[in-house]
Amino acid sequence: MQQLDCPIIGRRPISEFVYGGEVRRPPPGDAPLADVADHAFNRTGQPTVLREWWFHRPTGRWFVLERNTLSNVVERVVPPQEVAYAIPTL
Amino acid sequence: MTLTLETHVDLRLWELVGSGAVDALRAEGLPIPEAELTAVEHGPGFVACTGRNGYLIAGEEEWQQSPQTPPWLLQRSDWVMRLSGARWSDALTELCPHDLGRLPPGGWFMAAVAGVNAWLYRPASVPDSLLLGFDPSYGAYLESMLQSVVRDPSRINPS
Amino acid sequence: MPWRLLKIGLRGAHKEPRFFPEPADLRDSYDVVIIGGGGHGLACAYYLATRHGIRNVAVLEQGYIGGGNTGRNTTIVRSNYLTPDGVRFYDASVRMFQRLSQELDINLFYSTRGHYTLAHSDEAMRTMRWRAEVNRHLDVDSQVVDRDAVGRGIPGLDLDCGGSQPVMGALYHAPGAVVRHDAVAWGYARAATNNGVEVHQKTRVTGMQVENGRVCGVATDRGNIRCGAVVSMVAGSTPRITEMAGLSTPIEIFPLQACVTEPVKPFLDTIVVSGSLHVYVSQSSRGELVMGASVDPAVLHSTRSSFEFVEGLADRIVDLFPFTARLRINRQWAGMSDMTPDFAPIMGTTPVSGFYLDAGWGTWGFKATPISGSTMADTVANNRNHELIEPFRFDRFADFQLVGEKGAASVGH
Amino acid sequence: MPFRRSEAGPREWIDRHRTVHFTFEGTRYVAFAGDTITSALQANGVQLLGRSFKYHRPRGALSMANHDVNALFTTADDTNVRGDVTPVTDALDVRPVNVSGSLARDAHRHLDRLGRFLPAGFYYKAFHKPRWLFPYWERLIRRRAGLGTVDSAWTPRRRPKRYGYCDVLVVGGGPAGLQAALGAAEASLDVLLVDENPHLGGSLDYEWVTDPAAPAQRDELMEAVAASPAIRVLTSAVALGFYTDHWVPVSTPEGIIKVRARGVVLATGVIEQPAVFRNNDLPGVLMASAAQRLLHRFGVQACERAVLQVNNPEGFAAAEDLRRGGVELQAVVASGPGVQKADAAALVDAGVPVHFGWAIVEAHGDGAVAAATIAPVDAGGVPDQTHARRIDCDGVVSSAGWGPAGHLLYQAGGRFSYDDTLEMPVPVAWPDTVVPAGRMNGVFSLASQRDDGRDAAGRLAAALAGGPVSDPMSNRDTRAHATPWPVVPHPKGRDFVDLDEDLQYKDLIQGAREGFDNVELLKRFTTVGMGPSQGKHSNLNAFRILARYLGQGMDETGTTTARPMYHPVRLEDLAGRRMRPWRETPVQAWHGEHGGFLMESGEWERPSFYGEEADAQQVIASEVTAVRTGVGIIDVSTLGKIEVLGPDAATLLDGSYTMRQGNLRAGLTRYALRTDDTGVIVDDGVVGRLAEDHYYLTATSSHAEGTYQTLTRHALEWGLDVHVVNRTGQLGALNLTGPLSRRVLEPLVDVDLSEAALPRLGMTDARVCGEWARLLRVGFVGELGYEIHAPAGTMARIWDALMDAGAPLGIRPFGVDTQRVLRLEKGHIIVGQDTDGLTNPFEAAMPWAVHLKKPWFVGRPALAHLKGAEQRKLVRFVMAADSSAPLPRESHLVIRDGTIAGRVTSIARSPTLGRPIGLAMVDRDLAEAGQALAIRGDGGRMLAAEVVTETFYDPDGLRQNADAPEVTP
Repeated sequence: MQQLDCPIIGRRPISEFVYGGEVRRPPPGDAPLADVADHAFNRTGQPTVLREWWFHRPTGRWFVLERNTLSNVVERVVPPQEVAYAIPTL
Repeated sequence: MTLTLETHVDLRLWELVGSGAVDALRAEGLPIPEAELTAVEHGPGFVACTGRNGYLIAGEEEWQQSPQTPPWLLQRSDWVMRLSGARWSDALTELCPHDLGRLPPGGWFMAAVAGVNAWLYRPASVPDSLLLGFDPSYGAYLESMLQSVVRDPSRINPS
Repeated sequence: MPWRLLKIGLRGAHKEPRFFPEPADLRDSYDVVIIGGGGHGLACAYYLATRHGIRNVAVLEQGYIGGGNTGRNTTIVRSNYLTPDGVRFYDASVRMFQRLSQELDINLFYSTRGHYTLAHSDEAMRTMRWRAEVNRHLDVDSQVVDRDAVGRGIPGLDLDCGGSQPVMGALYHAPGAVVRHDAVAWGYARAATNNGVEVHQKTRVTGMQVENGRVCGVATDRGNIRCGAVVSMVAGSTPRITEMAGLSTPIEIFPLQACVTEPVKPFLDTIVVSGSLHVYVSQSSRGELVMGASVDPAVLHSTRSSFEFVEGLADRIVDLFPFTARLRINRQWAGMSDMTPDFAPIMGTTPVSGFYLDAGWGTWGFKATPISGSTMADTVANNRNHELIEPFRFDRFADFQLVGEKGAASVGH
Repeated sequence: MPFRRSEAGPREWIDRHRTVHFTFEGTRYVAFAGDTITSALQANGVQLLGRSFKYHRPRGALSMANHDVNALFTTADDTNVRGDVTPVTDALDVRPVNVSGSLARDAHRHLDRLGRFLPAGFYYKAFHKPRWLFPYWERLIRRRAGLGTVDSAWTPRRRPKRYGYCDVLVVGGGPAGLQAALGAAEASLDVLLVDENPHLGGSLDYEWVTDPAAPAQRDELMEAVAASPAIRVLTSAVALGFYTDHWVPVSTPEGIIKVRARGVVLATGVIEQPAVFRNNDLPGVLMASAAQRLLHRFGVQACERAVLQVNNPEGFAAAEDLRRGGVELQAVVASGPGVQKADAAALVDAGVPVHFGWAIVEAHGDGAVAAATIAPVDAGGVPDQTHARRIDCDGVVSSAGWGPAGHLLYQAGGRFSYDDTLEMPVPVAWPDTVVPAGRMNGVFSLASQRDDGRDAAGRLAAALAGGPVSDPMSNRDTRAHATPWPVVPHPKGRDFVDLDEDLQYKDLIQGAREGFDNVELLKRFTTVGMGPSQGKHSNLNAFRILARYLGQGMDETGTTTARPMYHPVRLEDLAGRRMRPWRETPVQAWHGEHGGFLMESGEWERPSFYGEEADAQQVIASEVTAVRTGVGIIDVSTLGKIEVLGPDAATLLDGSYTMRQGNLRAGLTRYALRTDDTGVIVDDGVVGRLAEDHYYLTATSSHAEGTYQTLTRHALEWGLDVHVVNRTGQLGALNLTGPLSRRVLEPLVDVDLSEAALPRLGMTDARVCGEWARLLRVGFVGELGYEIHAPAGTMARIWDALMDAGAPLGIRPFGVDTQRVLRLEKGHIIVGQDTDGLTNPFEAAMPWAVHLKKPWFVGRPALAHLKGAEQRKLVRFVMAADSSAPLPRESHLVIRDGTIAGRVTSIARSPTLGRPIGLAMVDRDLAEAGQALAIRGDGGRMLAAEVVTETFYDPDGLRQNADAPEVTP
């Protein structure tokens, strides 16, 4: 079983994680349909180093990992600040 | 070598979250764990740091759920069991993928046990024992799983 | 003893004709290049040649024919889908499959076994009824059967499933069948090459030439090819090809694993699927239990096997069929599934003129082989989507016009 | 005693002081403890052990190492039992597999004569024309399928699996493995040494016995391993495969141990490959290593008079070994680059006729070997028939060469290349932390194997220490240990390459000729290597045959993928202990004790209603009436319950839900609908605000965890200062509802329950029965109602107190089915039942729940475009009250002009309204008030319904006023 090596929690079996998919930034609330559809559906399907969300259930933590989806090697743990963005509020 | 399972350990549990949590602990005279996912012993229980500004306090204290200002104090109802005996970590090799034999005295760990999220605490002052706590709705299930491990005489360990 | 075998035996086996011609050199120009020598690609080539007279066709396969998902699936053929679009499409496929052995003159061992999709909850029963109603509306033989009927239809099944998630009923689909998957690819390959198509194995496409929104050729590790049309039928490798064409798609690749046991004497005549337990099982003509589950939880472009897969599968199979506990897993393997958000394929023309896509098969590609081949051939020959695949058009996501197959799809094979 | 037993040997596995009695085909036999089924039968002179898969040819012992499946058996509770390695036990009753009648008189044995009519891939070429006849042939063929027979009375023995840990896992307990284990232990590493045999020692116990230096070395190694506290040993333990991150499951007699190692030494040894000649599958034809295993482990002589073919030094040593063991060597033939005349010196000195450049061309016998024909052969395996000699014998022993047991290394990412000197594939690349050693690595002499083990451990220790890893030292041998062509094809065939699958030389040639001329296609067409032993004894020779056919090298020809499992493993062992987490609400016991009809709901079990299943409709109706006219109580502890705390709590919820939550006043709740990026409804619930920085929300049972995960992720990606605490299992919850609910609750709480103090949609913390609790005024079922959330430890007490307080007012517990009817009367949807995987809020007729005025929330970009574009819509419908026709069911279709125009998502006969009501998702143009719907019910019967727009029950919600005048029950 594969292990993911994460800050604070250490090396953990992948069975303790929930896969959260590719990290993607949503379009603005009034974006044109093409942008909305692109964000809603399209994905980086080809093998690459992908930024992904992984949720560790026992400690209730999300991690952002850069994983090579061809070799299955995690190449980097990304600090969440790197993927954070501000959402417009009223 | 006997392995015993105490299925209901009587501890009061509280979760303290929000800014000012450390100050609140200090004000209550409670020990403060030095890092996330570590714990310090506290009477029959412990104080564990479960995350940024998040603490799990297990002890004998009776508090009220907090007033509506941070840090918030939330009552917890975790089901707590105690596994005792020199081979407690062997018993868990059936249920937990981690090598808990390496958990040092005083060590704290959060992992899936038999598919249920749990916290594990090895009291520094009580050799050969482990406290396990988890969502109480899984209590009957995990009790039955642990009982069957403890009762199974055929437990093997590479030796 | 069938006459054919007598003939082979009497004259000596070595006189049998070749299935496939000797490998030829790659030419520098074809009318149509089909990327992917699996069932879909070979079928498309066959129908292009036989139905549309387009014979100047090259099928390029990076490995060997049928070596991808065609050779890795669990060989189930059925049409009990949820949406009318899906049901019509797969029903046409089943009908083609039923006569394919004769058409291709190769025994595909097309074996109609009946297909049970077990329901273990009220929610699942509602979905089964929905599928049954849609199926019957389109003259596809499906019905909801109750728990007792499941017990009678599948001897040895533990209706209580070992103590949790008891069986409440099932969707029974009489035409459900299994078929020798490799032979499908070989039969199409032979028939296509007999009609002038070239099949090039160990030929990897490394690039695509697109000029002014029109495809004009592909680059391969054996040289460049000029062509007027490129058809991508590569399942798990789809995103690599669409990237060459400059297209974004919703396709993500997840491994799908399977395994077989050692052969034992036949005891399971039907195909059994449990959506709630995420397993499916049938017994092959060799006597092996062929089993699978849902796709792996994370994107991965790999066919590595995982132990947790066989552990989980065994755990559930033993619940369903307790006496199989002593059977032994012999071999496990994996394929790469090209998943779409609505669990329906993406087929037909694309924004790049002359570039056609047949992808997004998820876990269902094999059973669509004949109909995909024939509708894609028709689409390429006429440069417009065949009516059966119009609902699966490339741009449906841009319009938020998805196909609602997901409801039937927690696991289904 | 059985006549074949030899004298006791120093390393034998059997205990001659303990006998066991077993039965084979009804005959009782005696064996020693430690015997396997195969050795015990051999010892008793039983040579015919099985019938082959396809032709039902007689088969005997071949490898004695589980590398073939000639000897497969069925016992009382198992089948396909491997005779080579399965111990006999007292009273074991063993039968052969795949025979009809007895082994000797198997009714299908005549199939052998049909072989020429059943070439490789024959079934692709026949039986399909005419089409209507295929089912006949299929039944016939299907009956022939399979080996053993399963018994539907067998019950699983689910034994626990375990996790194991070590620094270094050493697979293989032969000289290289033992030395590697010692080397790793000396480097202060924690070592686990596993071997599939019941005893450590590997080839030391049978192959090296003729080497005078070997016994002392063996004892030294074994004692050192036993004495090392750092080495744990598991025997009879098969490493099943190598999985990601050094995860190696090991199958032991006590169950599977999933070992996580930091590093692995693979000293898995070699697999002897059979020589291919006519009738090389006859009982009595066996491999030299098998004869030696039989002799030294079990004290059994494989035969009395043997003809041997040896192509390597090990073969000459084996010949000498057998000779000393009492076997008369009638002739030894030897050919190929692995043969050096010096190796034969001892045999020649002993007067054994040794023929260099000769090979066995045929074995003779009816059911067992009676003679062999030998002849000089050229490099192509073509015999010179003019010099052929037939020699009587009762055994034919071959030592043709070796193939690496490289499965795990391959799975670990190692690569192999064919070594033209050694004439076998050897590893050429591997990860630093997965190291080959010993014969698998092409290292043959005893001393070099030990060196190789030591070097492997050293390099691995360096890798684990993070230091530089030196290049592997080559301990590899520099001479051939095999012949490149151990094949003497025979014009009449029966020259088997794959004994599992009955594949002959000509089958492979024919496959290649027909165009299946790469290894993968050849494998799939001929099925070579696809039998139960997975090519262990057949792949290498098959690749040799293909390479020679194609006129290319072995590496160019390639190999097939070595997939797990190394040996097959039982489903029950893989399954392990049954672990299905299940949950209980704090009130679970009460439901059981009070007639709750419990249904599984995910991990929970919930009462559908309280009563007998047979009375379900009646009971549900009476529970509905109790709620509508009096008071009911339902356990809703399974609801997701989440606390959201911190300055950015409002931002988090505004961004996560479709409705505004930031402007919610403290003390109030609001409906909460969650959509995904595509605008599809994911979940619903209630969001309540306790303070500026404190929210509390609920989610549906099945989305509790998902909601928690989504909110915690949003908190991170939006950079918010907020804590999300999942209290789902920590808190119980109940809903006390009905016009009399206030009267029941009032005496038990410390807060004012008036409409002014705790209004509709209000929320407050309170004490209930003196315990902390949270009260929410909810309206899901359409009556005045209070959800009471309280810590799991106090919930049961509160429930009991409410039941007591409500007893005089006729309080009724009600179940989930009843709740479904109640909410349907209110027209409230259930996400996942009234919606599907593509339904957006506009289609669900809930535009009011989407606040597009918010600049952004998850799903807003899509919903802004989807508004008004919906092509289908959820509608309410009613049916005639007096119809006696059976109701349509959920999922029945709405039909218009012969096409599908929608489906029923919810339906019930409303006890309150006295008529059938329902929800249906229909084409948009059918969604008008008064529209007639035609629903196709059971049996195709068309049923009429009418679309209505108004809520079925209490459209203005008057009944949810806490101060409403009470009705009398």
